[in-house]
Amino acid sequence: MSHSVEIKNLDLSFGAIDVLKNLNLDIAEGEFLVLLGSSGCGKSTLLNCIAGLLEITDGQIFIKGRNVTWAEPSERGIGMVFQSYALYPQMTVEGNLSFGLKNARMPKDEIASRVARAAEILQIEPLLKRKPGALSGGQRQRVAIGRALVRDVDVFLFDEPLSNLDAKLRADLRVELKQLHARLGNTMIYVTHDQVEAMTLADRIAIMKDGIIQQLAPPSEIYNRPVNKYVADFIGSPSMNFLEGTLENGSFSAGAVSFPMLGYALEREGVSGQASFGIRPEHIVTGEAVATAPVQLDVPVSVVEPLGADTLALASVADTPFWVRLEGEATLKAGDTLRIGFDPARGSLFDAVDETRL
Amino acid sequence: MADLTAASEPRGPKPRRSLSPTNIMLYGTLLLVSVYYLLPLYVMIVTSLKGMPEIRLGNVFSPPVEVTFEPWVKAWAEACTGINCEGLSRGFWNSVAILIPSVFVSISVASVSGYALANWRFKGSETFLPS
Amino acid sequence: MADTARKPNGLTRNLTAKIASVPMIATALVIFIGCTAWTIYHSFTRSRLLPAPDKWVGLDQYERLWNTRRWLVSIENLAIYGICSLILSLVIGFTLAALLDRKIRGENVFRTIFLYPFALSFIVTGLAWQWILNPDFGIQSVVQGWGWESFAFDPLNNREIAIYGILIAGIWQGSGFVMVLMLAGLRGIDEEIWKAARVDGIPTWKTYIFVIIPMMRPVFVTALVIIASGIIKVYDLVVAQTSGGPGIATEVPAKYVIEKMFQSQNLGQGFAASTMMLLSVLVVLIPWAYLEFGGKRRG
Amino acid sequence: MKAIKTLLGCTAICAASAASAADLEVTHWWTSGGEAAAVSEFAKAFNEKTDHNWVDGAIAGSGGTARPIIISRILGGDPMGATQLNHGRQAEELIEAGLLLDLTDVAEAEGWKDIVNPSSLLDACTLDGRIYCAPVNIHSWQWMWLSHQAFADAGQPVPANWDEFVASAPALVEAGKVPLAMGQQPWQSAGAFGVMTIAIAGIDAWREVTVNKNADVAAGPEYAKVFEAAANAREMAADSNVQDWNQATNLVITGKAGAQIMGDWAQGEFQVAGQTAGEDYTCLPGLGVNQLLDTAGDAFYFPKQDDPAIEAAQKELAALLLSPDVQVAFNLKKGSLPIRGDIDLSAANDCMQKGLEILASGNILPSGDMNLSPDTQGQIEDLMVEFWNDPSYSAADAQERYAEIIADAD
Repeated sequence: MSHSVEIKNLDLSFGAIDVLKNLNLDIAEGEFLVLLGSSGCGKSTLLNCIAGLLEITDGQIFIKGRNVTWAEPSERGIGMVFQSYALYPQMTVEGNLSFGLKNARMPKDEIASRVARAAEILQIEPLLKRKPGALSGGQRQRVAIGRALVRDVDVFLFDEPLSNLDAKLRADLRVELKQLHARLGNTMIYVTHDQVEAMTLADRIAIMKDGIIQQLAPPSEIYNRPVNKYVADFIGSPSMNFLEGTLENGSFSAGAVSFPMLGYALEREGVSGQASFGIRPEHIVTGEAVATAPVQLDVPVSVVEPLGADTLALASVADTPFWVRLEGEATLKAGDTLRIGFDPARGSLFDAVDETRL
Repeated sequence: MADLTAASEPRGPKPRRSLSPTNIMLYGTLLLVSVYYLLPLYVMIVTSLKGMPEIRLGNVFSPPVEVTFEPWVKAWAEACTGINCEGLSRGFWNSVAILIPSVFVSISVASVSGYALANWRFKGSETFLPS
Repeated sequence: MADTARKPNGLTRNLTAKIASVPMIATALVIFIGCTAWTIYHSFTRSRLLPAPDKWVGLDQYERLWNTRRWLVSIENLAIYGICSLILSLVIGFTLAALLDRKIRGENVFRTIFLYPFALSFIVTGLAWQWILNPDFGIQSVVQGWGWESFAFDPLNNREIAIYGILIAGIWQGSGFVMVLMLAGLRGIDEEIWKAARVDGIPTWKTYIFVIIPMMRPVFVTALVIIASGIIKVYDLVVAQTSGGPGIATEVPAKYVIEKMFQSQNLGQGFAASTMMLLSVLVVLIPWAYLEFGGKRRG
Repeated sequence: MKAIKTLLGCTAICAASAASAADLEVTHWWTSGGEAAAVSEFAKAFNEKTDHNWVDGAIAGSGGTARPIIISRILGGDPMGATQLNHGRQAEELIEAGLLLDLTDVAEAEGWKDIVNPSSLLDACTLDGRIYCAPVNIHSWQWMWLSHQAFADAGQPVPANWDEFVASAPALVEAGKVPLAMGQQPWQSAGAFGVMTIAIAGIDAWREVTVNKNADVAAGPEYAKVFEAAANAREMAADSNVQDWNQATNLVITGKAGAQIMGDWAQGEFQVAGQTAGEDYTCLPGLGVNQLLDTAGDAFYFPKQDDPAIEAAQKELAALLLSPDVQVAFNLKKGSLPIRGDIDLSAANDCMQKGLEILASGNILPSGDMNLSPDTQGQIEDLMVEFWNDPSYSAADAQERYAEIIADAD
């Protein structure tokens, strides 16, 4: 059993509403899995089911090979970190860390050593005697992580742990989490709606929509080979540009634009018909590089957004809005015509009807 | 845990007995406490439906043998205070007549004060609006 | 005022708010402070039916007050009633709220049942419980009718325990409201705290005692204030249930004040008693306020 | 409405004492069946015999509830046309504050000095030679009511005085009776004690204490006997588990209790129960020892009003209340004694006749209401209600406290 967490045919419904539908998920030992999706997609619900905080309607959950479907949360060998920190406000940090252990009647010195270790790992030793009310958001979240840490469990569950922090802290803590995972080597399941967190932290990402996992794959594959239009659109900022057109004889045409899909690995040979072609703004080249690009176009620019490190330009291709990412500070202004180029092999083709990858 | 491992393959929702000891305790306590809370209401209603002789004879919990709504009519319209026999109806309308202006006045005073307290946190304003 | 001195436009800042608060402050000052001072002053006089500010007698009224057995019994009763109803209301109110918070069926029905007594006047409450506790046709006679002849439950007729008969009715009326307050407080607790406790393996009862109750401190303070005001209102209940009897077993200070002022036509004595009531409230309030607000400033 | 009537009254320019119609609000606390019937006699007479209109302002509850309302209305500048109060010292300060109407001219015109019997009733209405109230009836406390059935069941003759009653008490207890019925309202305890004082300590000691406020006598041996007797009575009343006075009376009526010390208003209860004096029950004025009656009662006071028309109506009502036929009609319904000796009350029953005889013979006492301030009375009531209900309160302690109260009395 190399699986750390295994979910089989999980169903969850509240009355007539199905929240999770026949969901299967295997998570390997030591893997960092991110559940990603927009709000209401069922990702937090799935996490609560794994934790045992929600009773499932059907299916089974195994942790470390043990069937824990009916087990209490505390008996599943998990630690959990919540979005609101959920610290016990009337206890000190030390109290928060040790409360669960004391309740399990663990020997005092064992508790002390575990608390000390967690505090050392998270660098919260100076805060041990303080109450949560006297801590900053980042410190509180560390304590919350510490509370999961002292349980000395195999699986950590994170429920949007960084959403209540400001952008700077979020970035810092993200790095720390990654280091923590590297140091501890535990299995971690992490729920977020932030794709940057997902991309940076995950070994694998599960993108969810309407209670169904759309794609479960490493970040690079999610990014480069999204299985359907939803995933393609969801990942990336600004999101992927789509051209609606037709695929015929290995060539895609939308309005006046037409180009052969040279080098694109189709899922099935010889498909044709209505299709969407998607290409990410950052996969479009400008300037001298255009010369070597398989597809070259002149496009009118209507909006320019300088971001410092790079510049975004909103252009129009075949009457469709088309974002282009330019390196550095471009001397471009609205109304200009921009020459762009791209390699269709870096793009994605989706069926116009069921939106699956072609 | 013992019963979990004994079960062949836990699957789906954990089976629950609807008559678990916890539930019996929970609903039992609530029902018992409800009796305490409902007793006086029961006594009031039952007594109000009894005639005077029955009230004198029986205990307060026995249901009325002959249901009579006469005390209700009497209380509302016929009970005498001195030589006025208008029952509660007069007092009721008096209450309404007092209630409406007093609610109006207190709301207007409170809203003016509330506006002040909401906009101006001065030293000791907690005294007037404990939060 | 210090605010005004520091900032040049302090006076005009929030001017409308300041003007709007004038009636409230004036009312508060005139009514609360003015009347209190007036009452305290007259407690040092020999006022009878009418206030007599010129008949100064010093501490005579207080001396008489503290030599009166009825007053001492009243104080003792209020203390017993106050402490018991405080503890019981909080315990019962919280327990019921916790039970209702367990996602039970028919929550609305139970909530209505527990809350409706609060809508009744103390007079109705008092009369209904007077019937129920009456040994001749209440609980005692019913239980004796079942064959348990020696059963005795007549708190309103037994001097030693009469005040507890009042307590039964007082709790009955007041605990429902405390329950609703507590329930609102429980609903305001972050759901994730409960989840965290479950993951930590803390049993429900322990979570309540060590996590939830400490978190509900503000709700408890609110409930405390409301119960305390109910304790002062116990006058109505006593009048309706026992009129202070048997003997003087259920007398309360407010009843002493009102009877001395209006029935005995001795305003001075009534004022002295009410000043003592005010003083005792302050004795409780000041240390509490000091701890509450003094502590905040340190933190 | 009132303004228009006043205007009409002024423009009419009739006689000086213009008999223009006015609405007169009359407050009282006579709300039980018999009392309401009695007060409606007043209302009927006032509406029929004058042009004015009786507006009934009954206040539910006892005097204890109603009195503060009445007084606060007078003090608060919202005076009623007339109001019931117990005559005595309750209104003293209102008179001193000039809030009550001077009725001296009415009293002189009607010759109240000659007709009011006993004359002490009028004294209670008099302050500095002026008369401020119209007494309407006499209630006396000094009665003991005995149940023939209870004594028959115990195999005892019906006692003729307090001592015989005390002697027969053990037999009553043996027969399962409560010797003495006693409610738990404070005024009952204080009243019963007052009655025992006159019977046991004697009239002189009583007068010395109650009228002259002599604390030495109150602490002395005569009063010690009274407190001993009261402690004894307390034991006899120990099983009387009732609250209201009429419940206590009911114990006597049904033969569950031997006797009750209660004022003449108890007689109404016996009448309602269809019992006959001398056959079913016996009444002993002055506990059969000192046949004396005190003369408490009800009186009407008239708060001062600005409107001359109302003042005229007030004076007409005052005169009417003491007129012979109104007195008869009222007192027969109320069960109290009339305040004038010159009217025919042959319709009254045995006990009432006994009372009339004592009244006629002049064996009367001024009521405690007239001698002791409400404050002192309140203190005595507090003492008595505690003493009667707490068996551990010794007679000596109670007497000591009683003497203190008398020493402080003003």
